[in-house]
Amino acid sequence: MHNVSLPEHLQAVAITKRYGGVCALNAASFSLRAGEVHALMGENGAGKSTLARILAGSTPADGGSISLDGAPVRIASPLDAQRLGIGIVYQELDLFPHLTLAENIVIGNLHFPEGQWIAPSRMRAFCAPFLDQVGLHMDPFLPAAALSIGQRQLLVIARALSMDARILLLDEPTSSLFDDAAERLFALIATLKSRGVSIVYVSHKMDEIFRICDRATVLRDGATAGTVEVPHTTPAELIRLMVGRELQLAPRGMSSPASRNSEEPLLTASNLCTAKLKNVSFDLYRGEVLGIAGLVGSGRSALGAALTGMDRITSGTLTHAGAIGLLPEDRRLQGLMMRMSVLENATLAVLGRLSRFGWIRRQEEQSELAPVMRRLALTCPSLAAPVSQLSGGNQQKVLLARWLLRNPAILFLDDPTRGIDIAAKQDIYRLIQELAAVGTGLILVSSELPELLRCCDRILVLHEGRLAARFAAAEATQEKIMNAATNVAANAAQPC
Amino acid sequence: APAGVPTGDPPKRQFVVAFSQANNAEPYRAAQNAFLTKLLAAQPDLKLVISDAQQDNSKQVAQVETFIRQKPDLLIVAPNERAALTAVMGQAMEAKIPVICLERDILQPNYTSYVHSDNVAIGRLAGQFIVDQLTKKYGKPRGNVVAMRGLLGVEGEINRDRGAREILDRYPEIKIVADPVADWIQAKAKDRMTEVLRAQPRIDVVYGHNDPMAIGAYLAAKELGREKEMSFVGVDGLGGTAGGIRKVLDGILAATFVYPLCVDKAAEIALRLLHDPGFRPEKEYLLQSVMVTAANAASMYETYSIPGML
Amino acid sequence: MLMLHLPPLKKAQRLVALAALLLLAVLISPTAADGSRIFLQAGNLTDILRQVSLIGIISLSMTFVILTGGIDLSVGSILAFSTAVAAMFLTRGYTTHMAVAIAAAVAASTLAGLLNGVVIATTGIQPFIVTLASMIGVRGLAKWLTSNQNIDIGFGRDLAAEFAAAFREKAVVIGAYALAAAVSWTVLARTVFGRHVRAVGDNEKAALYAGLPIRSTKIAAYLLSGLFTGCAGVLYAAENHQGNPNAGVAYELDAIAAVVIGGTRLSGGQGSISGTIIGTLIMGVLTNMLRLNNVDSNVEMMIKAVIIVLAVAVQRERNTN
Amino acid sequence: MLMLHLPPLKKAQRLVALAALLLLAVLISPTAADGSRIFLQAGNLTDILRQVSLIGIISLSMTFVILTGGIDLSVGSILAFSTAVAAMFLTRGYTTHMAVAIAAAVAASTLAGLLNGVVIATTGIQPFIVTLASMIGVRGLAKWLTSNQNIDIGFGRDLAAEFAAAFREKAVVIGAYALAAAVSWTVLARTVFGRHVRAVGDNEKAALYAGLPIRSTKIAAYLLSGLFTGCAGVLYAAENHQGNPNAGVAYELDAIAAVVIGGTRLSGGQGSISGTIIGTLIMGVLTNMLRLNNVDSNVEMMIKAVIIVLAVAVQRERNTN
Ligand SMILES: Nc1ncnc2c1ncn2[C@@H]1O[C@H](COP(=O)(O)OP(=O)(O)OP(=O)(O)O)[C@@H](O)[C@H]1O
Ligand SMILES: Nc1ncnc2c1ncn2[C@@H]1O[C@H](COP(=O)(O)OP(=O)(O)OP(=O)(O)O)[C@@H](O)[C@H]1O
Ligand SMILES: [Mg+2]
Ligand SMILES: [Mg+2]
Repeated sequence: MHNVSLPEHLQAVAITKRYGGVCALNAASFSLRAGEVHALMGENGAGKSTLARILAGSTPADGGSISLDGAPVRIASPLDAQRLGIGIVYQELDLFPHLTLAENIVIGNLHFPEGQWIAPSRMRAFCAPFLDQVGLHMDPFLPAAALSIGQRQLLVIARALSMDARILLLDEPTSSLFDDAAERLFALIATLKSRGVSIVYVSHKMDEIFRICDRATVLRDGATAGTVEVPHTTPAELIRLMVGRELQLAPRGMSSPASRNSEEPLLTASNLCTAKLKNVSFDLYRGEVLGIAGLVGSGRSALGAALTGMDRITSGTLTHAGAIGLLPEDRRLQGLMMRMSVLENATLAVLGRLSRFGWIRRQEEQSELAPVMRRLALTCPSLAAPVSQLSGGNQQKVLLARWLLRNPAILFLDDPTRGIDIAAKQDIYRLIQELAAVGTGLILVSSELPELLRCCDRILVLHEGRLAARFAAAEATQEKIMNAATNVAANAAQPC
Repeated sequence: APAGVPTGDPPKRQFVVAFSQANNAEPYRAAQNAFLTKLLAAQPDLKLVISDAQQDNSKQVAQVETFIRQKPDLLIVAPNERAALTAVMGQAMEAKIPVICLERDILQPNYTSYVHSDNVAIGRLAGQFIVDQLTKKYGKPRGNVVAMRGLLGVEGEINRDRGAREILDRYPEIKIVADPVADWIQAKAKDRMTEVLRAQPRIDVVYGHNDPMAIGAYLAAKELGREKEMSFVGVDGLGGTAGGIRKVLDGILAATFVYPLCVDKAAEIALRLLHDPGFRPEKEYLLQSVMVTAANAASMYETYSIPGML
Repeated sequence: MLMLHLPPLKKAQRLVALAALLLLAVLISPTAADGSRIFLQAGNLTDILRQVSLIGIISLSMTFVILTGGIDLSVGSILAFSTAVAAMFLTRGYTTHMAVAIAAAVAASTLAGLLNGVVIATTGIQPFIVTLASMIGVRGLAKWLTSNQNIDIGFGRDLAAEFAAAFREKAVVIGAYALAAAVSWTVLARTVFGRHVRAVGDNEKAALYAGLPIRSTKIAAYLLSGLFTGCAGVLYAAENHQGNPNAGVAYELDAIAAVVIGGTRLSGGQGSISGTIIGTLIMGVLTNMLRLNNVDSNVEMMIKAVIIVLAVAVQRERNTN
Repeated sequence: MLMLHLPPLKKAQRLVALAALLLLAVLISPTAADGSRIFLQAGNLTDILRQVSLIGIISLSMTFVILTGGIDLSVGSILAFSTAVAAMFLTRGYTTHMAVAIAAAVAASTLAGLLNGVVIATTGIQPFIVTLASMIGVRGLAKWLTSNQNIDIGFGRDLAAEFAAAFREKAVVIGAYALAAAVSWTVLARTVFGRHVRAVGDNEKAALYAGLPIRSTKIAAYLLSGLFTGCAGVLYAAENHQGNPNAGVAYELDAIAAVVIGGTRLSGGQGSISGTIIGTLIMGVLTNMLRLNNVDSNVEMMIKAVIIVLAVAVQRERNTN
């Protein structure tokens, strides 16, 4: 596939953006051809989202120029971008929780011309096909707050589709999507591409890049490290461009399940029911990594909420030996105190131990954190920097540090690698292994099947709040898990 | 007849007197309420209900409206502001409820009787007292006066100020060197007086438009050790330990001027109206102020202190 | 259709709080000479409506302001300003048409609201501070303008008196409130502006990303607050027969209370006009009930405190299930 | 060391606002007979400190409340309640030790704060509503307790007079403020509680996931508010020689203004004690400056409005860069 002859559709040259002392983009350049899917890659904090936001008109650039089909354009606001045919799915999933799904789609949407008056029936008619395309089969007049994070991701994709863009910027659109929803998106992308829509695809998921992208541009420290034709490159090459060195992918290590049968389980759930779960039963043993798979909204997060007492258990029993820690799936909303420092965020859950009569022992606070930071390879300008200034990967590590300091017997990790770059992912995988090795019981929720297969000893599959299947790591395959998650097996079992 | 049921007389009628008070936060108003309660408690056939408008015209109009729904036998109104209450007091009259208006003239004579005092006259009395004080001090009317003003725009503030200035303006050597606004409030008067004391090296008299402000000014002067340099004059002359008369007795105020509570007269009219169908009260009763100085403070304290009050 | 984002149950709970209070008011109402319950007399019920109308109108526009994530502390002062301007025009021969006086008062108030909005939208200073400043400043302006005096409106046959006679009518006042409520409901529920108001308060960053006119939406909300408060000021002037630069002290608290009791989130994005109306009525019925029973004013305050908390608790209790 | 989350520049900007105001105050200060600037007299400077001390103390604890994402509208009423209780104990022979009277007043106020906190933390009703209710209710209680009367503290040799003489001393009042400021700073900066306060206000959901004691943190913040306000009430009683159930009206606005002018976010999570102190001083210097120059009280209000906005704008201007 040599597309060299194709004209450059969109060209951004020498884009620069500073945030205070941080240089988010440093003369980065990027070009997009008509009808291609172009991956934008780079480590956390490389500047991908910043570039996407500048192209979408929601962040003003400090310098550089953008041209469309050879003519220079000024994109000073999101509406300018819309008029130029540029649509975007933001990484942060910023939507309006108290507006309805339909309102979230039509608000500020130039392709849904409204006068001053609202017409609900027209809104419904306009939104229905897009909600259908992304597979969000819900009442369009439900508030967005009722959606799980994965469903929110589908909603913002539906909004972007409704804008009928010639250029679509997708900033980690599958970070919380499970395989079937992701598949649906890939199909959508193929359709759009065939219609001549150009797509910028930001992702940390290497397999996706190789499946759907034509070219890839890699950003490193705010500058363009290179653009490659995807069919002519390898993951290793891309990683080298991203991190500037070869990255040793850690091999999978298994805990030894041999001793398990002789041992008491760390945690036993039998017939657990909550508002969102039905009759879930399982055991967790010392040193085990238990994976949880399931579609968007299948109740994976609900399981964490049940185990940690956030949701009321309506029937069934839960016994566990030792404290349960929960790393929440949404680090911005449920995890971090954005205005507080790295240090303060990390030690928040263990202040009891780091204080005497209510006084914080600041020396010990720092000295306890230091080894954990090294273990996590957490980098930050200073311990006193507010976490809002950190990249996504490092923010996640701060949260992990909070739980490592706490050192619970059982740790529930809800999608810990969401939106995290390859290097950081490796750090987290390594950490999971280390924790398991010292006997911590781990429950790992992930939207990426390869990740589950790589890290877990056993995998449970949830479907609509029920346990649909359980596999030992050795016998699990992506296909088997997908079948269970989509309930194909159950349907097949029904005599017709 | 069964035992316990009085024979002969029909059961005695129970009268309800409603009192719409502008607010119960000022000591003067609180004293009015307490005094009226005391006076009417002596009447077994009479029930007094009091509402508190918290210095808000709309609240007071609403409260009078609610009273009209209840059809009391008599309504006493101490209007927060005159124009605001005029119409609703007219409604009460139309509903055949006798209305006694206290202290503030309203725009139309929508009352059965109007009981009041005269703030301009009080201001003049205070002004004359100040002139006499200064003359005694310097041999002729000269000196520096500080006027501590209440909430601007309120009738009492305007007229107590006007009356005093009428007198003081006749003497070119008497200067009003500062007239800060303390909104009737003692704590504010103390702060405002502190600033005046910083700026004014010599002050002879402080004229507070009410006693609490005069006392606040005294506290400020005392803090700077200058309370002996000047004398303090107030208005209101309430009885009780917290009142101005007591402060004259204690030698803190040189004088205070009794602003009559008016409720004693109102109670007198009310009782006669209720008990004597033939009684036609005067349309207006003007009550005189009394000057309280060290000379008569002890006896005035007896007269104006309401038993059971502080 | 409207307020689709509010689960229908919530509205019902709000009505439950009001209904419970009404029931209590009926039960404990004193009786008139003819044995009827005074609370239920048509005259008393319309009294309540008239008495809440001014705060009611202000709390309608306050709902918009709070929905954008703001607050307007200056309404009491703006009301006073409006009464003063209206009375000055009416009594000082500036005009011979009462419409001109009304327009002047409303325009002046709207301008004050506009100023609030422009400062908030362009400087990004917290609305609490900006409107606190204008609460102080506009009060000073009103008092300075009138030299601290009330401007009385007489009962004669002049322009001012005719104005007062026309606009203090119960039907006119209640009608004005009803009209303002209908307009507010429609604007919030049915117009794109209303949606923008809710969106800006819900998630300002998302509003920025969606290219919504954040500034003009905010400015319009404060302008509306000035406009409605100006109208309330005109009614106040008629009802109280005066322009009063000291009027409306602490009205902002009453208006905000009605909004919040009505279920609107103080941090913005979630709320409804119907809730605010119910909140306003709860406060009005409560006051009337306690006054009708001649509760001692200090005890009244204590009871009020408890009932306010209970009324809001009733709404929440079932929510959380 | 402390307030690591605030960029150091911000603090400097706050000081710039105060410094600019001080400079202005010096420049326009009237001169005394000896040609010295009255504003700069030691007496005047300490006057300012004494005058801001009460609101200053209240705004310190208000900072904690606002940091948790709450607000306390009841402080004015609680102050009045405290003055009333103190004066009752002092003048009615309940005790012969002034410490008992002080303890009673402070305990009563703390209890009121505790009640606020418990209702807010357990029912989840918005703090604005709960403390608005207790603003009304506690005022009613204080007035009911004293039958609306001021309780006078004389100048004799009795217990009450001795109390007033001791606690109205400028040095004592300013000292109390300084002590409260030091305690507040330390608690917010150095203790687990202080950190929890900021964490809860920053992200309550995250605090829940991190297993922080959200309820007890909130309760403690309102309790602290009651405690500090109670102490301010004791000082008020001494300074004004009276227990006054009508004291402290609108103090909540002054206290909140000081906090917000000091750079604390009204929605919680970000702010500092040093900022609040500067905010308090800005308001105090501003008032003193205008009063010393005998500015007409209405014009004073207008100027104040403008300067408040400017003082906050100075802090923001450089922020956004
Ligand atoms: N609003 C902002 N304020 C301050 N700094 C910012 C802001 N947005 C981004 N940055 C900084 O700019 C740099 C680039 O961030 P950006 O979000 O573009 O990275 P990214 O490549 O999208 O990372 P990720 O993979 O984590 O999404 C980072 O150092 C980030 O901390
Ligand atoms: N705040 C909410 N209000 C109402 N329903 C919700 C809410 N959050 C989740 N749900 C619903 O509860 C069910 C389980 O959600 P849960 O978050 O556990 O799913 P999940 O498997 O973790 O999905 P995701 O991948 O999207 O995080 C879903 O049907 C979802 O729609
Ligand atoms: Mg990004
Ligand atoms: Mg989930």
